[in-house]
Formats: sequence, structure tokens, C-alpha cells
Amino acid sequence: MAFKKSVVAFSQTPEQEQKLMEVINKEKGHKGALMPILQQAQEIYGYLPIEVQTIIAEEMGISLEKVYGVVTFYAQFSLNPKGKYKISVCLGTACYVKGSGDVYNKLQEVLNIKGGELTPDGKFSLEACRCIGACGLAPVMTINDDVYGRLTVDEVGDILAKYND
Amino acid sequence: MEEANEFIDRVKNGDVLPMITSCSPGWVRYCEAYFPEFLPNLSSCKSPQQMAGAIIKTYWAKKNNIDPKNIVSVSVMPCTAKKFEIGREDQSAAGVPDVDISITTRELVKMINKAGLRFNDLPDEKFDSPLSEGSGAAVIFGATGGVMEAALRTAVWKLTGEAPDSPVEFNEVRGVEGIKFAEYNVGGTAVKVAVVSGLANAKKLLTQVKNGEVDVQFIEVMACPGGCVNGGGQVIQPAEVRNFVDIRAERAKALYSLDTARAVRKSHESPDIKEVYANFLGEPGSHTAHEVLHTSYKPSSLSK
Amino acid sequence: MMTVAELDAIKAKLHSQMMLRKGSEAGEDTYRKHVLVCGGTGCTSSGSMGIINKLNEELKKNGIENEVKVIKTGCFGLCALGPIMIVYPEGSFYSMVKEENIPEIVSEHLVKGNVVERLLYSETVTDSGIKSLNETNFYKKQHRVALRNCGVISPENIEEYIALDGYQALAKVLTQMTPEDVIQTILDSGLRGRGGGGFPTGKKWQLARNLVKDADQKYVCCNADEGDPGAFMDRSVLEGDPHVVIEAMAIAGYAIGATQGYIYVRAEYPIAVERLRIAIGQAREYGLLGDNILGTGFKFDLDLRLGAGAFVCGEETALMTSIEGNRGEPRPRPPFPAESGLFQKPTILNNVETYANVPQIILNGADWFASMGTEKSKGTKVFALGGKIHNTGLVEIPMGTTLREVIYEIGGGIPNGKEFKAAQTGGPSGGCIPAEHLDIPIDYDNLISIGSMMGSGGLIVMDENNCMVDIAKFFLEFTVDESCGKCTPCRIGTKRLYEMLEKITSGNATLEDLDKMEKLCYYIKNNSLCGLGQTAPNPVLSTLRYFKDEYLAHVVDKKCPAGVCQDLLTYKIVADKCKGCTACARKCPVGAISGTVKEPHSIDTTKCIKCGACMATCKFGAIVKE
Amino acid sequence: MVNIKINGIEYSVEEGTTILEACRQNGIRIPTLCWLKDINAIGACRICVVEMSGARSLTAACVYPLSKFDEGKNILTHSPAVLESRKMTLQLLLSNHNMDCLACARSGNCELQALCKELGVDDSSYFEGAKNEFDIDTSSKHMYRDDNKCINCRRCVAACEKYQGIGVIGANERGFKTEISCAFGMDLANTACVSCGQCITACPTGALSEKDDTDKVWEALADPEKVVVVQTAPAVRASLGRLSVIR
Repeated sequence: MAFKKSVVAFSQTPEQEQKLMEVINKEKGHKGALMPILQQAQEIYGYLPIEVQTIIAEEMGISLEKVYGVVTFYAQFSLNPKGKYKISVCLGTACYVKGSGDVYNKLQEVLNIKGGELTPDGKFSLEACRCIGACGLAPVMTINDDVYGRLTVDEVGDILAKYND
Repeated sequence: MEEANEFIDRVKNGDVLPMITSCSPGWVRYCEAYFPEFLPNLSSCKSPQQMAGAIIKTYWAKKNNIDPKNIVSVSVMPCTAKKFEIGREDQSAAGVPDVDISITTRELVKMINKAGLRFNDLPDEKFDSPLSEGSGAAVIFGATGGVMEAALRTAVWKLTGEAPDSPVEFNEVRGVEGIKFAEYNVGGTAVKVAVVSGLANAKKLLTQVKNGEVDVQFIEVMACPGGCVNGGGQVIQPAEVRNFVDIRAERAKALYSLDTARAVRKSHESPDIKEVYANFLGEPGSHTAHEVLHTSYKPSSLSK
Repeated sequence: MMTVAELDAIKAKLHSQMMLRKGSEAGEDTYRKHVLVCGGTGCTSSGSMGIINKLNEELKKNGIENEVKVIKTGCFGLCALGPIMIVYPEGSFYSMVKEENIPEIVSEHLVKGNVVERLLYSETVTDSGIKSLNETNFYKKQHRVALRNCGVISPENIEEYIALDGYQALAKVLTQMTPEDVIQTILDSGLRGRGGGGFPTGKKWQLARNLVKDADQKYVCCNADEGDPGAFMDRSVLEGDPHVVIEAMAIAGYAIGATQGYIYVRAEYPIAVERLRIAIGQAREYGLLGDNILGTGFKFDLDLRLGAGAFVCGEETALMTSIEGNRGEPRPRPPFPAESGLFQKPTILNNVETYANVPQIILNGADWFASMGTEKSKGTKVFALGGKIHNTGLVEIPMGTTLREVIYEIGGGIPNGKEFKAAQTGGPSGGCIPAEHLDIPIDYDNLISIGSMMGSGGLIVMDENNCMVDIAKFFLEFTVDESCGKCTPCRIGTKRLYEMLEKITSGNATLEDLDKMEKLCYYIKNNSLCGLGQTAPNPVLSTLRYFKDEYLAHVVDKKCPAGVCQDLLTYKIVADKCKGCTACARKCPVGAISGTVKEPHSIDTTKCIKCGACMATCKFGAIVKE
Repeated sequence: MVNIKINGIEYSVEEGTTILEACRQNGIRIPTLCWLKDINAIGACRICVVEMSGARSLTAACVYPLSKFDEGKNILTHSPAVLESRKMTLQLLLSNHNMDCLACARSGNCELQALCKELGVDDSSYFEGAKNEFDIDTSSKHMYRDDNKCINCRRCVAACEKYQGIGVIGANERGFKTEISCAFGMDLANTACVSCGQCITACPTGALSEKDDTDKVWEALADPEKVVVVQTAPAVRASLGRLSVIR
């Protein structure tokens, strides 16, 4: 069976583990605590490797498969670390109609990775996302917190160039 | 025999209680993974499959002077976990595995079809001896509550002066409910027992025991709901049947009717058992019995 | 703990100041001008936060920071012109504001008092003076009920909400109305669900109150998942006026007898989540959430639950299953949520926009609300105008307004002089509305009768350059990706439907495939477990119904009339325009272009991979695609 | 009691009885696939759909509890539309199923196979299209898991979770790619699976099956050097009597 371990070796700082335990103990009592815990865990680590999911499963007394089943259902949870710069191209209808599909293909071409993948140097991760609600600026893409609106295919190169450190 | 004896010893010597049966390999693996703190409670007896295999490769081999290495011990079981059990450590009394191959009822069906057997046209035949004539107590092992009843039959017989007419029917532990409790007065002392089938029910009971909400001395656990009659290796009934027919009850009924039809209904009355103990094992719980018929467990760290 | 009297006191204190934003001169308010800057996602993405900082800086420089108040508000609606800044009381509407414009605006307008007309929204500048916002085409026909406070109040200041009658409805409900009165009012108002289904809200609340009498707990949920791509109405309400939802949910809690509520917000809306967190915190601080609200003994509290990227969680039972900490997979109904919903307790789940109407209905009465809209669809509807349209943005129109009015008058028509082709409503569950139905009054039942649906409000306009088969394929690709995978018709059916559309757009389909596809559509609609599957084929069925000729062109002629479907296009060099400069031949990645220098070149269509590089480099427009 | 009509004939049943059970009580059989009494009533496969007056679409009989709101409704259990839908559901399932029946352990005892026969599937490749290609998990001593034969009915998941309280297998990923597997695609042998086989007896198809050790037994029987001793458990005889054994 293709064991879907994450591509990066897991390492955590004591603060991270301590914060994770705080989150679990705070939320464990409420009903439906798994989702908030997973969201905050992804906040702490940037992704949800098997080690983190195992801690959550044990603390909540549920099977690891239950946790993994929830994690693989929602697009926001990721088994692999995102890039230093998370590129997210909106493929909502308004953006699609104005050509965000071409921008997305161009990015895959320039970065030489497919959607959902990470560049080998871990710098860029690329994904298509559902409408982020900025349809006024269609077609839209975000890189971490920066938002680029009214995009054209040619701009892709120089936008990426800004993130070279 | 061994289990009843172990239970009596535990009660007498104040060892760890409640004692829990160990014949269901699925349950044993569950205990090792999910409730390791109850491993001391597990009866050290091997499962009937392994005991039979051990006797075959030791006593029976010697009696028929066959080199145990040349014996292929095969078991036909209603269970898939047996396929795992034969490979467990501490299951080779004669230095070679007690059981070499375990096949399920379904695989037996394949072999019967492949061999072209037509049972209706075949005369009835007895099993070969020894170990040919199982007692009524043995037959009901396959139903939830059966192992408990069998053990009680022998334990009550022993604790009440080995009277030949000691009680034989313990209806309180019969039936397909997932968790059953019963209390018996055995030679003046009250013995509280519990019977569970389906590991979700075992989880519920063991948690209650751990929290002190339930006080029992002897627990029978069967991994499969309804006991081995509903095992993972049984012939598969389509949903069409299993949704509307209580397969567990039907199959259990078959076993209980075989039990009542048997002359010998208590393990200790079975001539074969007596012969093995007389010629080989000595007393239940003896050193040889321990060597041949008992095993050990250890916690598992597999990912839950 | 706050009393009703204290609530009124806050309102009185701030009321005069707020009137400044309604155009009346500043009363005894310390500030003489209010500058409102849009803090919605669109404008924020275009740097409105930078503009606010620059504004504060410049005001300090000119020493008038105590005379001019800067307020970050929610979305005004006209996203196409973002970032937007409005100065009250004049109501001067600055659009496409850049940071470098701030010093001029501050010194000229805010200090000297003369408006910088050059930077105003062009339409407001007329020879007979500055037109106010509400007279512009975009706003003229709008009637803002749910969006009443958006772009008017600061969403992060509860007192501004209170100043404009905020929490008065809750006070009225708790002190003067019985739960039955509240439900009756909502019933009489004719309010129907704004999430797209259109189920009468009053009836839903009534069922939740009466079906299970002895429930020890009931829940009030708000569906803020807004998964439809191209829809951002709920976002704007949450970012612009979060308290209206909180107040409405408290009223709903009182009506059905619940003490706990959950707002399920998309994780893709960080600003909305933040604004809600602040608003809930303030509501608790002011004793408007928690125990003994307004001293009436009524207890109600709210928690946020974030979605995590699953469109199906917009379906009510999937949303509840998600809040319960599971895979967001829908559950069979009945039992309906009003009987057994969240954590198997009676639950009501309404959309953000539905709640946004509730306080108004309570304050102004059911008849006021019922006077708006059509016979069976009362009140207004918020639409998110997007796609090929000038005024992309948020539009709230009375039910019954026609599509033509929305697209041409409010929306400003189709850019670049292109021909209108269709408007898509209801997102992946909706259908398209062709030109022949432009004059149909928009309401629940009319839209369903023409094979589309109201949906949550996304309205994507498409022009002649959009291929309807490609749009249907886009929506199916979306549904295939977002299907939860639980039931056979949707898990496998939508995948097969998408593959059939791929077959059509790649020119490999036969007429028999078209019939097979239509049969599969009706099968999926008829057999899927939840709304997602039941409506997934709508984009295909409605494009089949109105644009059958385009399907036939793809299948029979192997042509894509709109020039979108790559596989059906052939690139051709127009001989008399080709100068033989060989630029295209050098650019072609597969060497499909041949010809001698200065002679007309030609493209070998068997080699051509239709990447379009040649067309892009040709300076003489000699290469066309058909 | 709720008064309803089934295929035009009047019946009255206890409130809360599902349509499926109401029909069964009155001798009307509705085919099912994913429904397992008490542990798996999730309405996923859509084989048991029926027509019901007043309903917008077909209704899954296994999960629809009849209530006073259904008084007087008429239910059609085998109308042309219903039969056509059930057939299409099967054809869709087959389009993502490894149809290697001749070499499958469950050939002749597979519920999918039986339903295709019963509901008249006459073109198993009607819905040609992409199929999932999952690895086959042969890590365990007692069984193998072939998800290419899995129809996502989740009966095995219910058995492992509800009967056994273990839950090492479950639905992962989403949509068409949904797969019943262990966490992180782990081998079953690396999980705390106790090899009880309850998932195998719950599975309607050949996706889950025990490892076949009969060849080893034949070999031993044929080996003159070896003495083969066979012991049988009591429960075996209780399930051996099934018709398929005695031809």
C-alpha cells in the first residue's frame, strides 16, 4: 500500500507540542471538538503529519483513521507542509469566466509543478481554491496574505520574481 | 477443564480477578492493543484450537509413534483470527507449531466442492480417537455464553464435592444479548459472572470494571457478536438473509440441541479427556499441563 | 448586564452623530466630517488598509484628526470601483482611490472643503453638480434591507450598530412578544430562505418549536458557508454588519426555545471570521449574549465554527455533521433538522441573508416586508454580480426586478461592446438564463420555471465569447471535485457526466451520447441523497435546453462557435495578411508552421497543438482561430 | 399507526417503521445493498429507491421512517421509473468495479452480481469511464483488501466501528476518489486490526476476503511423508449446512 507519509521529516519544537496540548485540553470537553482542534493544529504546525494526528487521536480517545478520514475530507487540511509562499489561484466562476484557468496553467508551467504540489526547494506551493469572494477583482490569486487582482497571464512571471528571498 | 481449574485456583489463592476467557484470538489481540492492563486477568489457557494441536503433537504423536515434525496439524474454524493465532509466540508445545494451517468454514466448503463430496450419499462416521468424542460442553463453545457454561459445569461439579448430578444447564448465560450478567451460589460462595460478545460490548464492560461500576469474578469475551457461530470465517449470508433472520440465534440453537442430545455433557466426564489426563497430563494445572496447554501475552503497540 | 433603558441611552447618544452619514449636518457632534473607507475583502485586497493609515497620517499632519473621523466599514457594493472612500455629510463618492491621492483629498477637500471632482466616481460628476450616491444607476433601483448597515457603520463598533436601532428588535421581542408572536410575524412577512431553497422561514421555526416539545436543548445555526463560486453576499453582510446576524439568531433562539447557536463560516473568509469574533465578544460584553439578556432572564450564546474547504457543507445536514466533528457528509431526511438536527436535537438552520432581514421585520412589522417583492416571493434579494459586466459588485433589489434591469441598468451592461449571452444563477446547482428571458421578474418560482433557481445569489454574466458547453463542463468539474462521495448517483454519476462533456468538447461525441447524457442527468437528479447531487445536473440541463445548437455544433460539426474549446479549434494563416516575417514559425513549439521568407506561411493542423503562441506573436493579425 | 398504500393496496404500520420494513412486513421485497440492520442505515447506494406520492425525487426506502406526515401516501416499489433507476445505479457501480467475476472468491455469492441478474443489467460497460486503481493490501495473515472491487457501501466500516469498537478502516479522501482504507494508506497489518473478519462477512462483494490456505492442505494431504490431523470447531457445523455445499 502506498504509505502516504509526508515528504518532509517531522520535527516539532517544545512550544509547538505544548501549544497543541493546550488546544486539545481546551476544546476536548466540547461536542464536535475535532474540527477546531485540527484547524488550530494546522495553524501551529502548518500541516497535519501522522505524528500530530496520532497525538490528537490518542488524546480524544478516537481511532487515528477517524482523524485521518476527517483530515482528507476537507481541502484546507494538508498532509504536507505548504510552501514558504502559498500560491492560491481562485477558480470560482467569476474568475474562471475572466480567464483564471489560463493564469493557473501558466503558473504550473513556470513553477514546473502541478496543482497541489510543492516546488522541490519548498519555496512555492500552488493550489486552486474556491471563490474567496473578491470577484470584483477577478481573476484573483493570493500569495500568503497578498492579493493580486485583475490578473493577466503575462504578469505571472514578474509577480513570482518579487518573492525571491 | 484447565480454565475451570485456573478459575478455582485464582479464587482460592486470591489471585487477580476477574478472570477473563482467552479462547477468542480476536479478543486476545484486542486486549493486548486496547486494554493491556487486563492482560494479567486473561486466563493463561491456550485456545481449544491450540490445545488440541498441542495434544496431537505431543501425546497423540507419542502414542502412535509419529515424529511431530511429520504431523501437519490443520484446523477448520469459523474464524479468520485463528490464521493469526497459529503464528503467535509460545504456541508450540512439541517444539513445532501446535497448529500448522487454519482454514475457515468457507475454505472447507471450497475443498468439499473441489473434492466432489456428496454428503447425502455418504454414511455417517465417527471422528478418529483420541479426542474423537467431544462433550456437550465443548459443542456449545461456539455460542456466546457457551464457554462460560462449560466452565461452570466443571467448576460447580468440583466445588460441590464432584457429585455426578451436579447442575448442567446455566440458562442465564445463554441468549444473543451483547452483555449478560449472572450470579450463582457455588458451594456457599457467590460467583458473579459476565458474558460479552462483540468487542464494542467488551469495551463497555471492561471500562465499567475498570471504574469499579461492575463487580464480577469471571468474564467470557467473544470477539464476534453472538460468539463463534457468527465468526468472520463462517459461510457468508447475504444481507437479504442476515437483515431479517437472527443468524446468531439460529446457529446457537443448533449447538444447544446437539448438547442436550449428548450423553456426556461435562468436559470432565469425557472419556478422551480422562484418558489424556490419566496417561499424560496428570492433574489439571499440572506442570505438564502448563507446558503444553498454557501460553502468555504481551501488549501490542500497533497504531490504533 | 444591560437594561433596555441603557440600550436606548447608547442609541440616543450616538444617533445624532450617525445622522451625519445620512447627509444631515453634524449636530452637536464633535466631528464635522466622517470619512468611510470600505474594508471589504475586495477593497482590502486593493490596499484600503494602507489608505486608512495614510489618511490618519495626513489628518494628523494637518491637525484636523479631531474634526474628521475615519471609519473602516463593510462593502458598499460597487467592488468594481474599489477601493472606495465616501466623505459625509456631502456623500462624495471617491472610487479607485490610491494612497498617493490621499494628501490631495485631505488638503483640498477635508481642510479647504472643496471636493476633488477628478477623483470622484465619474457618474456622480454632472454639470448640474455632484449627484448623490443613491441617484447613480448602480444604487438607484436598489433597495437595501439586508445590506442596510453595510458601508454605513463600523462593523467593529457595536455602538454604531445600536445607534441605528441595533438590538431594538431583540428588546422588543424579549419584552413585548411571546415566541408564538415572533413566529407568526415571520410567517406573515412571507420571508423565505435566502440560501437558495426558498423554504418559508416562519414555517421552519414553527416546526422546530412544536415538533419536539420536551427537548432539553435546541440549536440555532447560521449557514455562512457560501460555497457557490462567484457568490459573496453573505461575506459582505458578515464583514459589514455582523451584529444583525447575532441579533437575529438570538431572536430565533427565543422563538424556538434554544439557548445555543452556531455560525458556520467558510475558512476562506478570514476577515468575516475576525469581524464576527469581535462582534460576538462585544455582544457578550454589552450583555446582549449570555445569561439574563437585557434583564429578561433569556439566555442565549453563540459560537463560531469554521468550515475547512468543503462546498457540500453548505447543505444543512452536512453542515451539522461537520459541526459534530465528522466528514461533512449529508444525512438522509427525514428526520428533518427541525425534529432532529445538530447533535440529534431540534435545530433551525438559516442563511446569513435570511437572518439579516429578521430584525427589520420585527421592528417594521410583517406588512412592511410583505409590501415588497412579488406575490409568493416577498422582500428583497441580494445578488453578487460578476463575470462579464461593468459594475461587478453587490446588488440588493426587490423581488420582481427583471434581469434586464439588474444587468443593464444597475450592472452597467457588458464591457467591450460584447453581446449578452446568458446569466448564470445558483452556481453549480443553478442554471443559465438566456437573452429571451431577460425580462422575467426575478423570484423563486419564476427562476425554477425556466430551469434555473434562485440559488444563494451568485449572478455570473456571460457574453458571446463564453462557450455554454464549456461552462457546463466547468460546473461539473466543480461538482465532481466537491461531491462528498457517499452516494452512488453523485459519486460516480457526476464523474461520468463530466467525462461525457469532455467527450463533447474534444469532438469525440455522437448524437447518441447526447441522449445518454440527458438520461444520466435526470437519473442523478432523481436518485441523489442530497441537494448537491440533485441539482448538479442543472447547469447541463439548462444549457441543453437553451443552447442545444451549441451542443450540436460540437457534436455534429465538431466546431465550438464561441472559439473556446481548444480541441475543436483550428489555427489558420490568412494568406493575404501574412507578410512572411517567419516570427510565428520560430515561436511554434512543435514546428507546425512552414513557408519561405516573405511568402505566406501555412499551419499543418495535424501537428498543431493549438497552444496559440503563433497567434500571440503575429503582429499583422494574420492568424485566426475557428 | 400510519395508513399508507403500497402499490395501490392499503396497509397500516407502526409510526417510525421504514418504508423497507413496512413493505417486508407485508410480503413485498425491496432490493437493498448498503443497508445492514442496526449498524448501517445511511442511504448511500440508492438501490432501494421507491416512488412516493408528494416526494420531489425517488426516496430511499431503507432510511425513510413513516410518520403522520405520510398518512395516505402511495408508494410504488417496482414502477418502471424505479426499476430503471435501480438498473442505472448498478451500471454506475459496475463502471468503477473490477468485473473479474470468474476469478473472484465471491463469484456466485456476491450481492452485486445477484442484483445485476435480478434487475436485468444487460450491458455492464454502459457507463464506460475512468476507474480508480487502488493498491491491494495483502499485508495481513488472515485477509486481503482489494478496493478495486469495493462499492463504497461502508458495511465493513460499520462492522469494524459499531460491532467491534475498533474502526481501523474508514472512508478517506472525498468524491470519486473516496477509498475505504486505513489511516495514511497504512497496511492493515500495521494497525490494531484484531483479524476478527467481521468486515469480511459484512462485505457484499469480493473486496474483502480471507486468504485461501486450502492449497497448503491439499499439498499436505498428497504428501506421503506427512500425517494430516484435522480438528473442527463446534460452530463450523452450524453454518456448513448452507445449500451451496450440498449440490
